[in-house]
Amino acid sequence: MINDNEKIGSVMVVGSGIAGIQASLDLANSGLKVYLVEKDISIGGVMAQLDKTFPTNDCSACILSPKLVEVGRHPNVEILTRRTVNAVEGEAGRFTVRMTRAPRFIDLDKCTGCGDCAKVCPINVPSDFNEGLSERQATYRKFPQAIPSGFAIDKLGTSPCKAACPTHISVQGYVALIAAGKYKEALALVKRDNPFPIVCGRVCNHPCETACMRGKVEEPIDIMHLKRFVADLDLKAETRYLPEKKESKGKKVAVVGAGPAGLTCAYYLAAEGYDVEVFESLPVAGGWLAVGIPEYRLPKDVLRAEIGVIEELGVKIHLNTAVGKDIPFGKLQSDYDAVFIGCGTVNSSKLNIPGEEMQGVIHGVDYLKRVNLGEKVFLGDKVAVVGGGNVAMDAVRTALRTGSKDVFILYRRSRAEMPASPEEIEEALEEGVKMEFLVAPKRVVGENGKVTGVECTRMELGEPDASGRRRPVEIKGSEFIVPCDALIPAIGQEADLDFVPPDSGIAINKWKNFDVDPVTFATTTPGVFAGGDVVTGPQTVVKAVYAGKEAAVSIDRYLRGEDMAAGRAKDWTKNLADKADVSQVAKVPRVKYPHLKPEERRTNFREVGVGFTEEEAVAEARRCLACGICSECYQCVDACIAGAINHDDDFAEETIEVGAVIAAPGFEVFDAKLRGEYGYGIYQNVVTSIQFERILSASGPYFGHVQRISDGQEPRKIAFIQCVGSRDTSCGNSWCSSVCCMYATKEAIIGKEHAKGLEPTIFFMDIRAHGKDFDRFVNRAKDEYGIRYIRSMPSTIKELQQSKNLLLKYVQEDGSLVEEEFDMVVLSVGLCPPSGAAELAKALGIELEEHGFCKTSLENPVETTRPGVFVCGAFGGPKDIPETVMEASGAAARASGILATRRGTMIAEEEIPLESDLRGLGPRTGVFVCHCGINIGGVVRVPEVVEYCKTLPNVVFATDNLFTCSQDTAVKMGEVIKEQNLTRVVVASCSPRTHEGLFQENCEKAGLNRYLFEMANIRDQDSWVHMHEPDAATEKAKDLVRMAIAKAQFLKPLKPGQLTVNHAALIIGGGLAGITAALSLADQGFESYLVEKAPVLGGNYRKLYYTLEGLDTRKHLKELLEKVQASKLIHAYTDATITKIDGFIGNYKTTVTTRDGEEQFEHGVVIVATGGYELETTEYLHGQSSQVVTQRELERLIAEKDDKATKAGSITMIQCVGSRIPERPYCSRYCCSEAMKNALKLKEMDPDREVTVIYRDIRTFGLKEDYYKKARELNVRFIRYDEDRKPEVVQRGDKLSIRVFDPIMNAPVEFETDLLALSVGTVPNPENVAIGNMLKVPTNQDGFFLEAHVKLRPVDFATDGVFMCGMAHAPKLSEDAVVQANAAVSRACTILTKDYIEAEGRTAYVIKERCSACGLCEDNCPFGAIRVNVVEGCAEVNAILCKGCGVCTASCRMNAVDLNGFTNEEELEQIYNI
Amino acid sequence: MAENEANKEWVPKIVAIVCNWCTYAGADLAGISRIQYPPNVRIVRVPCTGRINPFYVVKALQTGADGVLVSG
Amino acid sequence: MARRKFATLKSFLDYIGIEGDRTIFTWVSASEGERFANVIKGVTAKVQALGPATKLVKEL
Amino acid sequence: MENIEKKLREEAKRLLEEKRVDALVGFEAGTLPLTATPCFITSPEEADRLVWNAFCSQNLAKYVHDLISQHHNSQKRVKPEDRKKKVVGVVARGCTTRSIVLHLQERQYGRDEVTIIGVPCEGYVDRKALTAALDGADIREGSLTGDRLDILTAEGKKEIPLQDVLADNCRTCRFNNPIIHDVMIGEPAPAMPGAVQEYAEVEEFEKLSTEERWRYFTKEMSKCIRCYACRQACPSCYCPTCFVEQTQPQWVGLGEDATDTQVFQLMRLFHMVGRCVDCGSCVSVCPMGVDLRKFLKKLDKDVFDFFGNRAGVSLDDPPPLSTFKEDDKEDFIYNP
Repeated sequence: MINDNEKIGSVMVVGSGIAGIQASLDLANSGLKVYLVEKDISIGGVMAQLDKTFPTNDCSACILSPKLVEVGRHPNVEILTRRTVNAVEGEAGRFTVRMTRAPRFIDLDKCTGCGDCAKVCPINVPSDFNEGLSERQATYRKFPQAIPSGFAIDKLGTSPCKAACPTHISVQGYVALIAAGKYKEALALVKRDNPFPIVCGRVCNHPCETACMRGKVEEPIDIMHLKRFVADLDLKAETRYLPEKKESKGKKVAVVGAGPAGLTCAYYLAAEGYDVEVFESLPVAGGWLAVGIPEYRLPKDVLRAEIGVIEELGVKIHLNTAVGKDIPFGKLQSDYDAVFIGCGTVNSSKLNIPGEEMQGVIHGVDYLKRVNLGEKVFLGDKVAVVGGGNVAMDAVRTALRTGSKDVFILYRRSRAEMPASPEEIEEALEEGVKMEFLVAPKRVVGENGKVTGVECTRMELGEPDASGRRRPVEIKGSEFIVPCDALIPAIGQEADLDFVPPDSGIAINKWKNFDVDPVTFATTTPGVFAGGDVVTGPQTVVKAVYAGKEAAVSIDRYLRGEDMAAGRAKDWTKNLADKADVSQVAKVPRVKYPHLKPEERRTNFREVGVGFTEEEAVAEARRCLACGICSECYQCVDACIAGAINHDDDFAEETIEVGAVIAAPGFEVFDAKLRGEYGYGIYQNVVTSIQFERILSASGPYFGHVQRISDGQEPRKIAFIQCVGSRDTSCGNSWCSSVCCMYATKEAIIGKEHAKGLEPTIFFMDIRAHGKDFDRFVNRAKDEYGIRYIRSMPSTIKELQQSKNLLLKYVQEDGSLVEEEFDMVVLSVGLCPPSGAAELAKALGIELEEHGFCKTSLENPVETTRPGVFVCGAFGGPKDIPETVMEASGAAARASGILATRRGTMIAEEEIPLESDLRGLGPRTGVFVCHCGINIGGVVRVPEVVEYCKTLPNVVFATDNLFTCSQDTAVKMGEVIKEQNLTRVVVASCSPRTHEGLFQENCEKAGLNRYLFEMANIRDQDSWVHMHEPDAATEKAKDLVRMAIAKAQFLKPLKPGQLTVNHAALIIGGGLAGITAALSLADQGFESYLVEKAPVLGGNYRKLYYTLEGLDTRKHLKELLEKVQASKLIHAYTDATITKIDGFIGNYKTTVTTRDGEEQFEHGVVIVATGGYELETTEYLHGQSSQVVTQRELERLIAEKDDKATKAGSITMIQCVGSRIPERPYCSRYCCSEAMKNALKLKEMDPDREVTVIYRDIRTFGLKEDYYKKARELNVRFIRYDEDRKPEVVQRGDKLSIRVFDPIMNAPVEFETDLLALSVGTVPNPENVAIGNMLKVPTNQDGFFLEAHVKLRPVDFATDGVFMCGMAHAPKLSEDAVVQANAAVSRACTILTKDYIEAEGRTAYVIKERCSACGLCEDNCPFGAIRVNVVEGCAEVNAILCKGCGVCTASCRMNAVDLNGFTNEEELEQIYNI
Repeated sequence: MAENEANKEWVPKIVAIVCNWCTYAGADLAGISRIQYPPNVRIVRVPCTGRINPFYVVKALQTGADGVLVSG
Repeated sequence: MARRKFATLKSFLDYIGIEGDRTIFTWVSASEGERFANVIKGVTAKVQALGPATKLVKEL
Repeated sequence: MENIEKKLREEAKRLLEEKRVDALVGFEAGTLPLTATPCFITSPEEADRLVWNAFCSQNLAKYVHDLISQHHNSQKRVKPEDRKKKVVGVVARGCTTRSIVLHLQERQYGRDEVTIIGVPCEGYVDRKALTAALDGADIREGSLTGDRLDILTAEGKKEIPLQDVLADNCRTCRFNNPIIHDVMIGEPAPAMPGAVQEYAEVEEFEKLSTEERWRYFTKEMSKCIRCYACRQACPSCYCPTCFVEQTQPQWVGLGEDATDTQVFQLMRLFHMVGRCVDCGSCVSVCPMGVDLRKFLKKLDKDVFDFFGNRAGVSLDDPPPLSTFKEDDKEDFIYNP
């Protein structure tokens, strides 16, 4: 153990569902720094997805949201999203945590959460939040109330198409934009990286399509022609797209060669603001595009139009100007600030065979150039073209079009090796071109110097060469002659570099190409750059474009004097989004690209490809699989006025130091597809319970309308199938998921409330309603809502073809088989260990139990196998929300117990300046009206509102801001407050629910009391909801601001009251819960007074010997008591009664009477741990027959090896004795586990003895289910009974005779037993009501204490400063009591760790002279915060307890109570100003 | 302009007095979800439905509101 | 309590002759954006049908 | 009746003699014929002044509240341990005890601060009705015999059946015997026959059209001269500062604007939700004869219909606006 002063006063909480949130809040509120680590983009977990919560049917979002906001704004909590923990090193008190941050791509500091990015995002993906029932964008927020409220972008990596494209255009991006009908945007996106979409939309070799993942399904997307589609639209548009041109930089760049490389370089430099001149030796611009590619592939006018755009951008092209001849290269170097050479490869490679000089041999390049420049060239009827590349194809097809009849290709390899693009080969074949493969020319044959044929030799394929293609090897003696009139060798080109003087210093390599830097394209001479074919040898257009573009970046940097290479080298083969399994993707055939028919085209130069229609283009674009998720279309970048988007965001490694770790990663929902017989994923109307939860949600995919997936119709009959993926060894999940019975009941009830005609049926094995008030809920479902429960598991589901209804087959309890039709089926899927549990456990250094949940300690379920690392929530086993919340607080208590001495060391208190003196100033109001980018300003005429404000009374200043929430506006606001001497600030922007606190802080920092601030919500409640009514929205904005200003004049500076806190606690009850609480408090360094009315501590725990899981409870209790004894901080009183409790939070005074007399002590909080009692019963001969004992007595008999137990040949247990009956309609939760525990012990002693359990439902929830399973395996007999058919017990001599109706036999059974154990439930402590009265806290209808909120505040009372734990709350197991006691301590610590408690500022106050002390306020106040002072004859507010709800104010006829911040005067003034 | 106004359908002026935690949040959510509704309602926010003095309704009517909505 | 107060108020206002549709009471939860919009639409339509308020209105 | 009066005086004398009350509020004969006025007695000798008859109209709970409040206020400046308790005795019929119950519920004074001498009641004479029955003639002499009033005016003698001039609230009174008492004088009175039709008038009014109801309301309110006599008489109106007189904010305009009067009355009436015991005090003191009961009775009816509650009829019932039930009326909630 390390020293206290080496410990770190911070805790890392991993996972941010309700468990993580609660733990964080408790820790942060008791002075520790918290890192809340989440792998997803926002916090909230599964609870955020739920519609309502059982058993109160509170709206889940409503109760969760305030917690989200609190944790989001908490100064001591740092939320770290998209983090994965890799390792935790060190020991309890001081850990080093290493983690990885995944990119979010949106800067949370800048994002305002406006959602403009999502609006323009063209990518739709299934919404994980809505469980795939609706779609969301790639740019998204999980749900509107999410915290952090900023958006994120989902990327799986670079889409293969983008990576494969040499220019790295966001291919997926423009395809998506086309699918979304955003053609202009698509074109602009292309032009970011390639200024030749018209060209590349026609003649590209499109490596993108080769990489396209669609190709693995059937055929790749026709990307090239989609590009042509948008390029052609632009071509035909009235105004062509031009990029934004930056201001002139006053520098000149020369470009040699007007081919794709040169023009690209020119284009991007011109856009950057450079003066660019291009020198071209040919009479046309375009280089190879103009003189190489035939008209029928790339029409000249189209090319001219593309180049025209470049000229329009300001690029000057000098044609017929050969560098080296017409202008010396040196002059370029001297006259221009930089030079780019992109002159291509203009010389043909020679065949180097005899006869090549003969007439009729014309090299491909020269041939195409001549034809393209308009010369009529006829080569004769029979033309042979040598080569397999695109030039060969172009030559051969041009020959056809210039009148030759019989044209063919001679290629030395096979078709598979041909480098020409497949469609060109295909088109050539269509046009009647013949192809000879595996032939190589040896000699040109001719007469009179004129070609008559070519002698060839046959080849065969040998070993692969450097290019990976198999090398052709000559077959000796296979020569033959091919007759022809002309021979066109088209086997390659070379560069002409003669224009570069040798003294230029530009290095030229052995292939006669320029040597350039592969990243910057800089030559060895500063200021001279080169790219394209002249560097690479003959290559594709798109590579040339890439070179030109990259060189432009380098030239720009060079001219600015920046490092040219910095940050540019990128490995595009890394992080590819090509791992997806596409085997399940439905096939959609590629849209056929329309061509002219061969007979229409083969003899002319009309363009072969016709181009997609809009319909075809969209259909083709929709085939895209969106491999990368985000398409990097950059629409969001343009849309985000705040500039928050960063597509270059990347993974990062981080290290933090913490004193303790809490693991709260939650659970994973069972994958229902694993239970194939239910047809999930195949039958549309079979959904999971979590999907149904979203269906029910008002903010879900169907806005709360219950409907079927197949047809959107409201279902009538709906079946819930329980235990899907729970209690099911067939899929390895033997555990019970604990929550499904309840949530199914809830979903059935809510479903029925949403759709009145709904007839829900729940198919189940046992109803497990083992929580507080759960049985009541189920009873209501049955009795009030008529929900049908059938004890059976359907064996199969079949879908009926027409109706898509579902036919369920199931066996009733009596064995009869039933088939029943349902409209919809909901699978109640279970809770599984979270995905990545194993990795997390490894990183945290903790162990998992056999099912993959976290292994926890028997004494305290929040402890893991590693000291200092704690667990809470479903990671430790399936559980519901209240238990999760209790564990979260319990874990927080354990963590803060270690770090108690280091509280406050890691948190920084912010200095708040003194408030300015406002006396005599009156209301001087400053108004700030927010544009919120275009969110408000796009609808409401903000300047008009500002002008209007200036006309209103008390307004001395009004202005508008782009983003009022931004940091710079905060600074400005502070300055204005001081300069203008403002005494009131009004902000008209978004919702005060999210932003009031922020603006109030701004005021506070400027010395203005934070309560002199008011907001008008002109976004969420105006511009966003009246988007098409700018006039009305503007008027409304004026009204709302006027109302706010009117209210503001009455605002008063408020000073929240402070109250000192006594740091001790009173614990009422010295059972397990009370003892645990006292010890836990002592860990935290706080004193406690433990008051027990019995003569000894221990309570019910004294009666136990062991737990189901095997803990020796006697030993455990002994240890605990020794610790209590040893602790100086615990003052235990036994045989003691509390006679009086005075005071309230922070300041209590309690009187205790013991044998030694009366004693008084002071304390700051109260923990109620009054426990419960075993029910006393006379049922089933208890008290009459010595053979009838309670389960607890049986435990004693077993543990003490009493003959009664050891000698009994047969033992019977009856469950639910006195429980779940009308007068006690609750379950005692532990009895089934206790029965299992004793049954197993009995069987362990003697496997042959007869053990029978007569039960109503077996409720061995969670991981306890394994023990039930084991009991069945050991032949413990289980007989079920109904409430109205209880077993009968009769004494027959020395035996007991038991008669019970067995529903499986469908007949009564009767048997004899030696010993009968009754599982009697728990009854509340009868003193609860009296103690409740002393503390002014309520008990529920069963007599247990009533918590502040059954879901999220299970150990708190509505009255601050009072907490509960153990069976005072409800019947529970010992380990639950331990957790809850720690939880109560954690909650108490949020008060005890403070020296002062701050009241809310907006609390009620009494105007004494108006008060008649009628007490209506006191009756109405839900917090006990206002009381009539009888002596004074008027009411008094306890500002510490007051929550500012104002119920007292509205109930007071005398208007003697008013509410600060919402006074009658302020509210009426708003009404007067509507 | 005047003619236009005369032709315009009469739009009622409605005061909505709403609870901060429920309806006000619901109204924010309508905004976040961009659900459109008529622009004639002016919301007065109170911390809780219990805060609403019944006389506010009467005073709103006296002030000239054509309708008053109280929503918790 | 609030519910009781408003139940009585609405009934009483109606009794003295102020049309019931002028004072409307409802619930909208934090997750019911759609419902809020529908309430506003519904209330507007109801009040629109009644025409401008004249009763109890103070002329200024 | 004489018998009751006799017993009443004996009881009053005894209470004063035994110092079980410090002061006693009752009725004495008025200076005019057929009248009675409230009186305060503090010595046993004064007990013989007390009367109990059909002319005792006011709700004496108002005086009880005033006396005890004054005393409480006077004690505020005294140290708590030196404060003195004062017990006020009151002669109380059904409605008076209902007001006392209400005061007790509203913690205006302790049960030990008031001693209730319960008396049975069969209704009191509505002065306005009597005047009307006599066509406005001044009463020179008069006596009540059984159910008959014998009256001598300038016009001559006239016999009027008591039934004809009983106050409206008395005719339909459901609680004409004390709800609580310390001493009960005489036998409980028989139930009032009109009680079963308590809400008949309200029901009739409800049947009118909205516009007819509004016309009636405005007509009645237009009579009001804002003299606040109703408020002064009402035992439930005990606010230290009435909202009408409050500033910051000012709730109601003080001028002669008709809507301000309507709003004033509306607000005062609404303060009576679950608190009007239908004693008729406000009606009997109103100089302009505003039909306040038409509206008060509606509130009474609604509270009973909606929450099953009647003002001041049980010490155990919590005030209806301080509590709620799960199954409270919900049909007024709008659902789009």
